[in-house]
Amino acid sequence: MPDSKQMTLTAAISRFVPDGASVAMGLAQEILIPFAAGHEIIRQNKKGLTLIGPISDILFDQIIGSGCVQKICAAWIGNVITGSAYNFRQAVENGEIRMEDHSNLTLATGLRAGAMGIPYMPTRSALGSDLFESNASLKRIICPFTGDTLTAVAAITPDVTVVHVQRADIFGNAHFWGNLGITREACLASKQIIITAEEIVSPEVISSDPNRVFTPGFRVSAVVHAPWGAHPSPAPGYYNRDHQAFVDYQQTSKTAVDYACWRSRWVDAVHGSDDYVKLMGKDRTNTLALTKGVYSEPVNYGY
Amino acid sequence: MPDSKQMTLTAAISRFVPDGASVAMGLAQEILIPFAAGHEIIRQNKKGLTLIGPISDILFDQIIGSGCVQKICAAWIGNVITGSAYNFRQAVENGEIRMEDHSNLTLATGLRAGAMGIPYMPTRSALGSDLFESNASLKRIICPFTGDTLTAVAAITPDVTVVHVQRADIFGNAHFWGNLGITREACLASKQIIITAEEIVSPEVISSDPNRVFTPGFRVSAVVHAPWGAHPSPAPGYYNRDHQAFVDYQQTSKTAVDYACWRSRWVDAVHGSDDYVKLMGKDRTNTLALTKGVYSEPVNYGY
Amino acid sequence: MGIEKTTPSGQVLYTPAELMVTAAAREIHDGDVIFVGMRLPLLGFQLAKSTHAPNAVGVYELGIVRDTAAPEPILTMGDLPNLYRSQWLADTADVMGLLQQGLVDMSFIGGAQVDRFGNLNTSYIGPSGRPSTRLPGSGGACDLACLAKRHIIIMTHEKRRFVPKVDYITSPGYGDGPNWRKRIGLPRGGPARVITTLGVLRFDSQSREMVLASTHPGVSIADVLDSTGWPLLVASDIQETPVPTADELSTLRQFDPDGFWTG
Amino acid sequence: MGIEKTTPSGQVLYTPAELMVTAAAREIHDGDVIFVGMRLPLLGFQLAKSTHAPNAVGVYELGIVRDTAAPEPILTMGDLPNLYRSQWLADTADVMGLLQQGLVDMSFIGGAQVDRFGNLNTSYIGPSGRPSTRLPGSGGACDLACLAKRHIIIMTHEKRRFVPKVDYITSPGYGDGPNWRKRIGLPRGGPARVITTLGVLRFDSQSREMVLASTHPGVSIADVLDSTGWPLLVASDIQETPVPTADELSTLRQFDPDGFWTG
Repeated sequence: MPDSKQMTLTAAISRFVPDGASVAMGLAQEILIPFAAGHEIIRQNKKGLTLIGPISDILFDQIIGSGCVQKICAAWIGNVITGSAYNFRQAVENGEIRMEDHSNLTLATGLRAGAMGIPYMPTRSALGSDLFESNASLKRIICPFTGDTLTAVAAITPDVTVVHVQRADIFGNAHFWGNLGITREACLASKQIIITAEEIVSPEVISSDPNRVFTPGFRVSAVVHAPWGAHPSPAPGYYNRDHQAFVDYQQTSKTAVDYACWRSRWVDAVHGSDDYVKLMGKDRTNTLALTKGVYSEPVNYGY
Repeated sequence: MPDSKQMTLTAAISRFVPDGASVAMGLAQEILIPFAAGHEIIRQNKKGLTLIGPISDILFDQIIGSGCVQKICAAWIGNVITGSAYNFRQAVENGEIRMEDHSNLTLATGLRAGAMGIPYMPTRSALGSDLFESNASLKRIICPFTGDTLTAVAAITPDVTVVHVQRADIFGNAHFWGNLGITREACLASKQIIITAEEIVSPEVISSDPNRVFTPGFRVSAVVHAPWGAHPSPAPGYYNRDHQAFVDYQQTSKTAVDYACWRSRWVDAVHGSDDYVKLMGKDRTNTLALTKGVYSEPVNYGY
Repeated sequence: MGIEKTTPSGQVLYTPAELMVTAAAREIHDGDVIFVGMRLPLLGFQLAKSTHAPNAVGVYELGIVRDTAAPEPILTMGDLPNLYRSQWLADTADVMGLLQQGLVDMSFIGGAQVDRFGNLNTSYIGPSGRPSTRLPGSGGACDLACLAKRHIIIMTHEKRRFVPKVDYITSPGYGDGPNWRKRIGLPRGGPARVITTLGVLRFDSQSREMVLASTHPGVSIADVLDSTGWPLLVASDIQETPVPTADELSTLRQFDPDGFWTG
Repeated sequence: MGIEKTTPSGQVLYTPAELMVTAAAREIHDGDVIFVGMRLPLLGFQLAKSTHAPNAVGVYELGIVRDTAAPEPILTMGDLPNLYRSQWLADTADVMGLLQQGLVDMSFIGGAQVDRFGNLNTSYIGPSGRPSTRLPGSGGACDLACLAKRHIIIMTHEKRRFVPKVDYITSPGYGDGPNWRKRIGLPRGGPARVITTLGVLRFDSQSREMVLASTHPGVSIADVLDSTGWPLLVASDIQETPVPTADELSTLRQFDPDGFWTG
């Protein structure tokens, strides 16, 4: 029997997200964004991180606002339903963070190259764009078969990928459902993987459906029980998106003072998911609960 | 409401597998090999086909034996538990078919390039091998970032991919479980897709679990009800592998006369799955039935 | 200057955003495969599916394919009703593969700056090394502009946004004019329409330059020219943008009952 | 010439295949990630998992990762017991990605022809354009030989198979000797052992040439030299291959009760 990988969020972030690490997060784009893990990164005051992700939907803005970040490798950084994110804007405009500008496809291509263990992969995207100007990991190449001009995207291999999922066992085996985004690629390409999960379940639950496993458990470094760990983003099977929280964040992050106030309330004052759920309040958790269900038709893996 | 795509196996093969087509089959390697569809290709006496697949486990040998094939694009052609396949050997040795020799990874890489819509993809495999000698779709290239020598694999885009699955609806939406092999890539890379299925189910069964769908239904051309359509290969959830049938095939395909006899009994005399199941016999179908089951833990896709 | 959206008695008939969404939805043909972007396009697809294009298929960059409208209003493409009974939940790379192969008929993208050849900027105002304003970036927009068979731009029409030359090309249009896309290696596509708060523009098939094709009700040609940073070409057959029908409006309002996007 | 496998009274102690599978299993260290190939390696992995390497992880090219032995005997890696409660069912490209990244400690491959530098041929006897014999081909063998940290070759030991130079390199060994793998761009790896019906061979760390390291019980060095198509080097510390223990044999026979592979 292998050893348990379950630990506290504090231990997982402390051990597997050193200062200066490249960290991939928010890989399924708008769902299952690992906010709880991101907030722990802020509480631990990490420095010099490179954040990797397609669209960050306020998580990156929050981490940038606390001064943890030196570089962003992403396609879109903002607040999906309101637009720009202020900490990010200011940090770039002040020259405090470096950018590696991707599109969603070039980022997916770079992570897929990392996952496949090859140093680059071509795409037909980005040609004619100025992404080449603000991203040295893109180069124009010629196809050896067709002569076509293509964009080569250098492999991206994060030091650590943080994924929030619905359920995991203590050995790192986990189920993910919903749109996957670039979750699979980022995990496969990554040196370490931290899983935060709505529920910790028995290994038999996970092994009942190996097709729903998104990355092999033997490569996972840490498993953390983090209910509501994706809030305010949605968690399929658990809770809906909290639109109001995204709207509120935009209002409460316009200035450094606003942000400090937001951080004090939603990050610094929180120690563990119990605190967080209490802070959310019953009305809010009730509003976000699923009201209409549809369960997957079972399949048989017998012999 | 879209139109039904359900049709007979005869109609599907007649309409979507023209003479000279490139046909990808047997993509999950040892499971869910579309034998029923392959036998229909033989009955319709198709000519000049290119067969694409990783390891064919006797299906390709059967189609080659009937003179339908002009070219093979594969990594391994034989009988997994017995070794060489005689029709294939003789056809290559007599110069009757052309080879494009792949490894499993170069084939997966070529189909993944096709699926991604790019003209090639690199791999670190095959360097130093003689695959380059018998496969013009492999070229040595230099990585524009690292300077490493790599193998470029040209994209593979089959005219048609034939997949046997567990369950499908009449609109082309289908569930596949078990190891995937290169099924997803081949379907995405292919111009047409024929699905043969153990069961035709209501659309609600499939849409209850969109993560188990392996290729989007809007791209599927034909859906065929074909129970036992993967026999003698195994179908997860339905039946085990019929090892004896593979052993028997080796014995009954050593000469042209042996093969003609096998074909007459197992292909020409069969018109539809009822005939086939009768030919298998109750003892055999009972022996292959699943005796130990484990059902996937459900997941909720509600809101 | 403004769009006529009230009756003489002051009752709201439609909002500018509703007019824009409706114009966008009408660009979707039945059976089209549409790559659906953030914000207004979410509604445009829902509207088209529910009216004239019931067989359109929606592809979403986060790894969703849908052939039905979402059963409840959604504000983002990742809202759970948009996953419910979808046709396929998959990897971003899988759906981007459909796009890159050329299987996507049309896409919609927004922009902060656009130039006369339809090049879009959503990244930097000023030099990218030290910008005066940092915008959110490409998301999937660059990919859609490069790889869809055609794409439609949806924008607020202001002089500071309609500029002679964008500071940074996030999403390529026709570059510097004829043959540019082919020359730099793009396999297909280009912008087909620009739907703005003032009118609808298309691109000349020869010069690839933007041409004003229709103005919204209550907007004059002069209004549009004043809001454009270069001498804008005007179509000889310029028309008024058709207004939403009552049916379109009532359908649209089911998908955005609180007017979050269209209020 | 033959392996001693019977007692004086004629009772079978172990078969040649059982000795080979046991020798292969013993190369697996606890915690190793093993890329498991067709046939004998299937059994070698099951045996190692059930004896000295309970934490070994098995990766199978058709898209399976297992951290437990299959609950029933299997003849092919796609047999349903090998899917049952596996750790991961995925794409071939996903598991090949683990291999290509360098995360696989060891793999096993078979061959029809091998040369002194461990290059393997499973494709063509004679020229590939018009071969005298066509063999099944690479399968995943070329990938495993190129990309695992080390690989082990399992073969029948015959002069026609152990040739000075293979007709076709399906799966690269050390090419023409020192530094060849690095020179042609392979990122790592190379054959570590050749387990044959007569003995076990390793490769000299300098010259990369095959060296006879042990002979199976009842096999003489001369037997091996006679069955090898070049002047084979013999280790100064040559030993007898350790025989399977009773525990190994009884475990192994649970996984191949009918002796399909090991009879």
